[in-house]
Amino acid sequence: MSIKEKGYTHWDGELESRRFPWSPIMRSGIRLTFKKKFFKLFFFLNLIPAVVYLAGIYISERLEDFEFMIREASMPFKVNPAYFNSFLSGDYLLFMIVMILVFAGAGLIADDLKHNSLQLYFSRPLKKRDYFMGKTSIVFFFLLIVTLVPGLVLFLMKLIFAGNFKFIQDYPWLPLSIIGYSVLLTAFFACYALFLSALSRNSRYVAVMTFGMYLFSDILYAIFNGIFRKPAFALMSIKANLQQIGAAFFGVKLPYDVPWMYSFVLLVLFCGVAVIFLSRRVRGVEVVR
Amino acid sequence: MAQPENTSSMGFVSSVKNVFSFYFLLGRKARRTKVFYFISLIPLMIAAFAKFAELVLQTHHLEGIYIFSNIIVAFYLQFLVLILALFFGTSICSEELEGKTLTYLTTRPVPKAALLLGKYAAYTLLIILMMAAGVILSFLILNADGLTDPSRWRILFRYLGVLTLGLVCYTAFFTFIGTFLKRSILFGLIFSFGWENVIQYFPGSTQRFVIAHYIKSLLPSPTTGRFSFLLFQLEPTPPGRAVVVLLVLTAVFLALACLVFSKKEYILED
Amino acid sequence: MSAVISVEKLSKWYGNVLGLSDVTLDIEAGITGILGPNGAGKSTFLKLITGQIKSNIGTVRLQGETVWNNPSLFARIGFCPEQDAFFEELSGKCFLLHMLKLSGFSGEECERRAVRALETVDLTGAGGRVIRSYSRGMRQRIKIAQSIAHDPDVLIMDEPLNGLDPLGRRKIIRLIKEFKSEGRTVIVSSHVLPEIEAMTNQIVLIHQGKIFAQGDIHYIRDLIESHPHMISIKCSRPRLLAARFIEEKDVIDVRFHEDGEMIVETNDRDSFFGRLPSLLLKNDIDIHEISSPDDNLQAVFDYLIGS
Amino acid sequence: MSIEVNNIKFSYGRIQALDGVDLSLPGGAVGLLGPNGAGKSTLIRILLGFLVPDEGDGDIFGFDIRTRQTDIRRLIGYMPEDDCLIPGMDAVSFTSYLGELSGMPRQEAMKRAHEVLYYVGLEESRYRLLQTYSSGMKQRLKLAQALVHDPQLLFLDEPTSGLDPQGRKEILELILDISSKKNIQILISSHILSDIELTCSYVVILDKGRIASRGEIDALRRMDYSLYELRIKGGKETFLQDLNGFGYQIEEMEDGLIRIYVPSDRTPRDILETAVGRDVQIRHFVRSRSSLEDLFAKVVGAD
Repeated sequence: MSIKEKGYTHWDGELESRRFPWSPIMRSGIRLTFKKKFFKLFFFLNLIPAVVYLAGIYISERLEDFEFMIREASMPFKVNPAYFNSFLSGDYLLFMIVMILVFAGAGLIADDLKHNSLQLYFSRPLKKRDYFMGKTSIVFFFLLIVTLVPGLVLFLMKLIFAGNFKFIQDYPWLPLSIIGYSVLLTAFFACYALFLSALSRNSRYVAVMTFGMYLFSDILYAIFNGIFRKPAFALMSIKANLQQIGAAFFGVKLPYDVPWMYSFVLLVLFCGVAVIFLSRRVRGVEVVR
Repeated sequence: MAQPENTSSMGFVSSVKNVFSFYFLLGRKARRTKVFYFISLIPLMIAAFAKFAELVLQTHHLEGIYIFSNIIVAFYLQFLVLILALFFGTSICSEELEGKTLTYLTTRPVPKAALLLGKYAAYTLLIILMMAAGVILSFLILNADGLTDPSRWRILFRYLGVLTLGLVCYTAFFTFIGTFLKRSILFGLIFSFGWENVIQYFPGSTQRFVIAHYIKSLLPSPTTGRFSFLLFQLEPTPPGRAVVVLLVLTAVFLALACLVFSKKEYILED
Repeated sequence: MSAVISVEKLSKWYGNVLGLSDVTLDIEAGITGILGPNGAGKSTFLKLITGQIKSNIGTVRLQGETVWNNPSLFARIGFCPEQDAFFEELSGKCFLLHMLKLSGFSGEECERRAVRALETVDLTGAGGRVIRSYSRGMRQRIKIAQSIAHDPDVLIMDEPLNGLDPLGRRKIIRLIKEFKSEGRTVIVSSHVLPEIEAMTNQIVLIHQGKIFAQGDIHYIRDLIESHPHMISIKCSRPRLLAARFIEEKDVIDVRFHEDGEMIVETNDRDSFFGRLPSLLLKNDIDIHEISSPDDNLQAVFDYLIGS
Repeated sequence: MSIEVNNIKFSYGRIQALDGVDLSLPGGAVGLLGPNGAGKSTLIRILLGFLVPDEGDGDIFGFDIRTRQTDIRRLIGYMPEDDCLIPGMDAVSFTSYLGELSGMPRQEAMKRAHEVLYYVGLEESRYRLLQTYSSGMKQRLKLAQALVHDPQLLFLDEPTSGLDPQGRKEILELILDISSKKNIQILISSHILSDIELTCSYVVILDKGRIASRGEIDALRRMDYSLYELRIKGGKETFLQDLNGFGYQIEEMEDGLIRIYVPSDRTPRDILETAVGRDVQIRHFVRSRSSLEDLFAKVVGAD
């Protein structure tokens, strides 16, 4: 007969090296965010544009059913790449994305700084890179659900409603555009949110900054444009830059008269700066020199 | 509002003054204040850039006073005043709870109302200074060629007054919100960029339910410039009455804030 | 002498968690130790008597006045909170200066007192550094400085010795003892009996939100005396000694551990210890160690709850 | 030697926290002793790789502390000094989360989290939100998360701070249990001497960023007189006067402890006889466990 040993017992398992050491951070981060009051309700509000656009696709395919409402000649929209572009870089969707960041992104690093929990992470076999990947993936999860997923669903629905493959023959590259643009948008916003979240231990401050900087950059553009009437100032606005790239991805006429590459380079630069800042700011202990 | 109590060893006013001087210092030392200072000075850089472009690059003619009153002021009014008031107003109570420093204040011979009012005064002054520095300097730069014109100065002072009133009133409102709401920032954002932004364009007396309505009523009647859309559908309240309403609102919000702050017990937890 | 603090039927709960239950108590001048394990309600009690939270039932009177929303009282009260929280951007001295100012002192007086308080807690050299850069012990001491700088009549300290090293601890104990002179009142909470014993005889025992005992420490000691007690003895001929013990009727149990340690359980410690030295001498036993493994509060609590 | 460091220096701006520390630590439990601000926490943070030393090098289990941090951290558990938690979580998800981060498979981490929470005595409150934990519970939780992945080396930074005597005793018993039977090495930093005495066999005393003394506790204690600690009940005055008459040096501590220095040519029998003569009860009689405190006071220059 064997008797269970009293007191501390060793664990007989093997530690594994995960391919993605950060996956637990993502999983628990998402769970914690959904636990927040009102977050679920708020999150579903973000799917409203998707529903509206879906209705639009349906109507465009079943025009005859709606003839009593719209005369064909005055059909207000056509489902083409521009339609998808206006979904993915619409003002409302971008605004709601920022609000998601205020809700779910502000505390990502700020709360860890405030509760001294960075040392818990970094006393584990985690590299800084893994920590950031974990936190980034939380933002990715939420943002892709409101951009990429509805984007692809809309595309599929278009095919289903149409009942033929003409659409995909016309625009075979469209799914790639949807994926590319959604990922780019999300990657930028992830850098943006983490950068601001690491600025302070105070998540209220971060929340104000997240919202403020987005709006501020847009207002700045409006002011400059007001004075100088030069579209190049659109490069100052986060929103304008994103819309510019969106238009380029979907092969639509650019909303601002500036090469879209500039916007692209700017956003990539911002992400680079954010990453450098983050890797300096986030460490096991706060050192006051 | 709590009465100045005779039992106090110092008197209400001097308590407020002490609290004020403490937070005025603390507010200046905080790093985030510097960030906000920087942001509020950005219009100044815009102004300087515009002037530079006019003088050196000779690109266009600068309509100094027009740009000042329609662009710079619009920026402050639509954006900065709200952000500053929102952050600093909700900070007044929340930061003491989050930092668990409330204890140091409530175990001093200072009435709670004096704490709140002193801190409100300190933070409001701090953000008024931020705003004023940016506004005045951009005014000077943009109007360097017309500083002898007294009508321009009148415009400057009018705008300064309006912006100050706006800060005073909004900060009081957010102070009140901060005394009882935990997620005050989220609520504040929705209020100031949702409710305020939408309702003020409603026709009739509905628009009188927002603070922005009274502030805009104080602005000079809209010029038909490029930015007049910001003010469209305004059915202004007479300026005199608007000022009174703003001041009354401020007093009411502060009184409510003092009331809540004095009566509510705050339990400090993680 | 009238009570400095008198508390009647005080009860406090947070939501549905009980903080303090039906506490009636008078505290007089001198040092009073509030003693109890973690989470017993000590902090709740101190927060109630300093008016930081409202009681659900009952009243608190400090020098005859109610405490809740009565700020004028705090000119005479010093409070050292438990939480490790500060205005981190300020220097230690600046913090003291402004706290003094809030207490209503003039400029020079603030300066003088701040310097003196820094000196009292040995932080003169570090007064100019920001609190953010302080070590744990320094933070604790600046917190204490803050509570004594305005020379209060009543000093209330929540776990002031936490996080201090032995030397720091000794200094603070000395400081508290000095403070008591001139008829002032000090209320100190702690979960360590010897710490409190080093400062005062007057203690209040709190456990599970209730006052279990209050009064002179000897009373508590007697409580400890009056319940069965374990004594550990290490000596040269333990079995001989054990045989002698068993003859006595106050000895309930004798056990041996592997390393020659003998555990004796008695229900009358006075007579047991009274006998012990002569017993050792008579039998020519070399004594190595006498100790009481459960000579602590928990034993009293267990006993009190058990009965 | 599990830990070896040479000439470690580190400064926070003008404040030199560590000024040339050499260490090579044997197995078992090692105590790191020193007053507040001596550099204990800084040393541990350097060993964990949170801070990079300005000078010096070292290795843990043969892994360089500058370059092989990830390998080192797989083998160590760390219990930090300050409060740290993730709000919104309960103890089980917190502990298993950190276990997963160490590389435990998810289901295993969950199982093990329950186990260690039982072990540290949090079984009843393991589903409660961490924000509502008392300081004693937070302390236990920190120990639990340090143990969850069954490390080979434990760093405990002030493990008993803020605990009541009962809680302290229980934590120390856990530490003793882990170190004595389970072949896990432990480095404990503390300013509480008796914690170190109870749990460690080897001690390093730090002061002002330097190593003031180190060695086996027993060896450090050797002295040319014996020191006894007593607690008595009865007429203290006359008892002490009598002992003074024997030429014993006597010291009374603030907390009522009496320390008697007995020269090596005398036995403590005199003390017993005096006690009988003066009708004094000896409640506590311990042969000089705390000469460590003397040593401590000597090397760090007590008041």
